[in-house]
Amino acid sequence: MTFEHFSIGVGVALLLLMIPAMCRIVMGPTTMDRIVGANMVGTKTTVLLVIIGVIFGKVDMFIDFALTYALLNFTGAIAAARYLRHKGRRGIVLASTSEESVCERA
Amino acid sequence: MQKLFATIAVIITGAILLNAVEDFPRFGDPHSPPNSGVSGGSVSSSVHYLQNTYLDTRVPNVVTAVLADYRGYDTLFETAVILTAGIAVFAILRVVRRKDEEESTGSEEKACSGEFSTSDSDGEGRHRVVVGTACRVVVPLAQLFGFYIIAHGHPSPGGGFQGGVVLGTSFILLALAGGLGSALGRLREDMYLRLACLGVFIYAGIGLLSLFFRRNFLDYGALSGLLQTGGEEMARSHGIFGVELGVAMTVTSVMFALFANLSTRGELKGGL
Amino acid sequence: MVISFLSALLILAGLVFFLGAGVGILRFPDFFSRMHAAGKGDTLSTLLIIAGFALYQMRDLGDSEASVSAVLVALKMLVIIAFLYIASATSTSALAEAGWEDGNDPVIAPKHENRLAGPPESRTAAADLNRNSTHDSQP
Amino acid sequence: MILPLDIILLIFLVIAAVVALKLRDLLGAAMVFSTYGFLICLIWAEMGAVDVAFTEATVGAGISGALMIATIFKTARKSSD
Repeated sequence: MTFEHFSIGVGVALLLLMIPAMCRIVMGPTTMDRIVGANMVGTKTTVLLVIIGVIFGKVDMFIDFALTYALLNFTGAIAAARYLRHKGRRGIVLASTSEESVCERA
Repeated sequence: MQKLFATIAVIITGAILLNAVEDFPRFGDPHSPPNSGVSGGSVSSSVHYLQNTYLDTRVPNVVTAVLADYRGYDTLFETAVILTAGIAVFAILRVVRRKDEEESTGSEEKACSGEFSTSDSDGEGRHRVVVGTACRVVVPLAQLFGFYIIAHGHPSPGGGFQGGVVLGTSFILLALAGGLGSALGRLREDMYLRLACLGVFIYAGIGLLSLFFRRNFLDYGALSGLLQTGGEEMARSHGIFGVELGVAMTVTSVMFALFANLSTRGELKGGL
Repeated sequence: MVISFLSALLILAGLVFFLGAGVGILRFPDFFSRMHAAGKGDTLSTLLIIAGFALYQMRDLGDSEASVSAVLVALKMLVIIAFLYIASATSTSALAEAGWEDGNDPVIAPKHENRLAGPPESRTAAADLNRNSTHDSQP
Repeated sequence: MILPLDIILLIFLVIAAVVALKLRDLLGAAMVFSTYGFLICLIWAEMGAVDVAFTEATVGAGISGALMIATIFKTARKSSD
């Protein structure tokens, strides 16, 4: 058994272990549970890209966009957090709500 | 009722598309269009490009060479499409206020000073400490990596579009962490509009330059005398790099313009 | 051979931690504890798996030709780990805060009060009141 | 092309697509759609289309989620149909 076969096994195992995260995405009682599951899948995508690079024997090619994923992966999570900070149901009063009213008026 | 009709239409379309799968060429079919040769030649086109790309352009990554050189027209107008999308969003959404109205809401102006601060006019600075600190580490490295992707498009995957998207995302991260004003202080509105147009101008300008040397439009080999490269192949390589720079400029500024206009509905104040 | 064995061991340890994260995200009762399990197990398992592959890249350092590229790839993998540590922790923090804003309440054992939401009588009004102002109104 | 990875990834892809379509909450739908982006990037990578996978990685990880959430921020969070 070579290391490539082992890598394929690791990739399949990672994908199978992603099933709980996919379950959270499908069932998840609240939206936030879905976001947590999506975040988990995103982190594991980085690892899977490295693994696919090892399987193809061209890690130096695949490492670049694993690095891109690692750098940019949290943009979506931060955007969701910023959204809920402005429009969350707890209704924290912000200075920007006055801007909202300006927006509606204009 | 509406949904029922939509479902039926989708099922029929899917059935027709699945039926058309039969007409595809098989894998490795010698008579399929990609394998049947360049302009009646005997070598199949994919093999032709794989064999000749390095000899013609000195670019190891075939995809970059095909996109920016063999298919240069296509990429030029793709860049123009991106610019058009940015201009369309700008034209639909952007709201420009008169001066007197501007003064009534002028308290926001201090956020646009370009300082990367974790406490801006929203008065929620303490909530931004974690995200702001992380972005202070990540954003410069993301921009450096974006330039690496643009410059490294020749030997490895990457190039103008991908690097431009990474650069644009770094500005979006800046806007998410420190408020839109902090990002607009770094890349002002007139700046990004000029950059977007300049990118397409650089691309088309390189093409026009080769027209001046009595060659075809976008035939970078004509620039060998201008660039003092010695051979037409290296001139093509440098031409591809210049074109990638233009694409990256347009994509960076259009991506940031889309985010800035969409998240504030054209006000460029407050926002996400 | 020893290095391959060690890297396989690291990767399998990473898979075990990821299994823990998966069980946690599936079985914990409320959003905040799921977030906890997902964030921690995910980050550590990513560290272990990528460290295992980075170790595997260093297996034949003897060849002068291959070793430069191998060391470069291993260094890039270490950079990936560093960025994941920044990005994953930041997104976990931001998402936990966002989950609170979205109205998720932690599951509290009976006879204990939810200190995050304030005393019970003000919790019903918390939906439309500023959290800071409710805090100030309790002398 | 790696067959076992291919099959599992395609199943996950269908699940993510259906969930992103079915969700009423547009914020959650945007995040699930970013999962769809991750999975399709993985599929392209394991089919060997490296440049396409790179484009999808940059666009899917960075831009598309942020743009969709920015759009939801200025419209409504709940979908009407």
